[in-house]
Amino acid sequence: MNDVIICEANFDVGEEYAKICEQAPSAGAIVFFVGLVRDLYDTQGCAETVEFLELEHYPGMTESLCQEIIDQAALRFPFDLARIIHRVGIIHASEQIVMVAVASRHRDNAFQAAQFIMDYLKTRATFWKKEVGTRGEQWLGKKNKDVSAVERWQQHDSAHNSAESKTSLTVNEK
Amino acid sequence: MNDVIICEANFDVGEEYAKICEQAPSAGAIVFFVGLVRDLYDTQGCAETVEFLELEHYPGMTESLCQEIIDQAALRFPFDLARIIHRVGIIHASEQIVMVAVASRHRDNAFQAAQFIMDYLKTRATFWKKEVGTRGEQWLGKKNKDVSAVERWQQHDSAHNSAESKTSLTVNEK
Amino acid sequence: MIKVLFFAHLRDVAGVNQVQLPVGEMVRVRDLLDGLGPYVPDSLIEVLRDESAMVSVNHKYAGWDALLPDDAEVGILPPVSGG
Amino acid sequence: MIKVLFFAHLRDVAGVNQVQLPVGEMVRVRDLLDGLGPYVPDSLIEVLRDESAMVSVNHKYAGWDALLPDDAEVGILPPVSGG
Repeated sequence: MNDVIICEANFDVGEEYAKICEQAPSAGAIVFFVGLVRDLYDTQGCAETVEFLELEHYPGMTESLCQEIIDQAALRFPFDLARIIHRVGIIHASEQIVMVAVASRHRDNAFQAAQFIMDYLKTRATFWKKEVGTRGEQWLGKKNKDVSAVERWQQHDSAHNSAESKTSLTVNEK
Repeated sequence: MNDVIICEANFDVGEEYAKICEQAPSAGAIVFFVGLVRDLYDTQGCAETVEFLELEHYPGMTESLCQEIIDQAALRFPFDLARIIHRVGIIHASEQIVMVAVASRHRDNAFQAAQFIMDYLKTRATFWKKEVGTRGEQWLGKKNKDVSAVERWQQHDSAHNSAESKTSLTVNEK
Repeated sequence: MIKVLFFAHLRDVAGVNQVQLPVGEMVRVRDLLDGLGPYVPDSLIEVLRDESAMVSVNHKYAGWDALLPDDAEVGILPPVSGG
Repeated sequence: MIKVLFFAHLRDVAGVNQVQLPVGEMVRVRDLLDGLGPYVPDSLIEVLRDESAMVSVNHKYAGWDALLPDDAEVGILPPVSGG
């Protein structure tokens, strides 16, 4: 019953949902997010066909960052259970990459926590994607819109002053 | 392949997820919301045990309202597919009541559309819940926090001026 | 004829699922308050006079001043509680 | 000894997964720029001098001015792209 699972194997959303229902019996709201490899990427404005992604991560650091993201979400949007499953290795077009699930008493916290977790996972968790397709190989970088998504939560925090701001999620960027 | 399903039978989240993946093959993000009967309700501040809910609806009107909620969400947060499954009849504690799923290219639209649909479904769709538990029977009313959730979208609209405001979702309330 | 359907709590108050009543002098939704009088308990009319119930005409939410078509199906709708 | 790990694009530039180097005069993360010199191509040092890469010390994000413990495991991290 790990909150953070990083694995090469694919996962079954139906089975994961059943586990969460069992482990969070008082939940009134469950939000699931699943991210999949889209077959068309719009990197640099060009449509290209992606055959597969190769995902690597920093073992040890990734798990503790993901757990910390969950802990930070829990401070802001209390929930009964949250889980991150993230695949690494080779992932083909249309396959699942990541699942974030949150079970909560009420739907607003479940939605907010799931979004918070995804936004931080995208910009902080030490995963790297290499896209292999018709145009060859390329490492993908952080997207500006993902950075803006995280800034929105930081503004939310400074407006509400509701959670500690200084954590390892807050990176000492220049 | 209906967008709106109102039924007495329970639904299988894994099967519904598989259908959506098949019907929205270009989706990069799928958000699922499932609402369940919690065993403890906090109506009027008292904890009580709920044995079951009895859900009724206005056949014909409910389906067209749900479809309109989906259409309105699509104007604001474009997606590939959205689906509402809502049960009626007798639903026991811990059982599923409602599922909203949205498949989209990017996660922000999927999250926003799913939340928009749930918020409007809660305050506009013609469903009524009777709670049957240790304290007897009682019809549940609209919750203030659900009304506030919808008002948030209306403010969002008037700030962004992004979608028609006059639809049957906007009720001529006194 | 106008068909009026009652739901949930307000069906319990009305004591019936629905009533059919002649159009008569009824022009607007508000006129139902008089038209329904002979068919339902006074307590329901009192609830309707508070206008806390919502009303639909032919499956669309309608205000109390909306026009009432000759073949209207009117829903008398307590605050909803789905989801 | 300090262990330095390279990831993704920056591993390709470094040409190796990791290097181990003696602590020597290195006090802060920034000092790695000199310390790494003999072990990796100049092109990597140039990237690091831009400071567009992120750095971790013992599995925590760290600034370029952070102190470098004697047994540090340092990660040289290009912009992340998970999810």
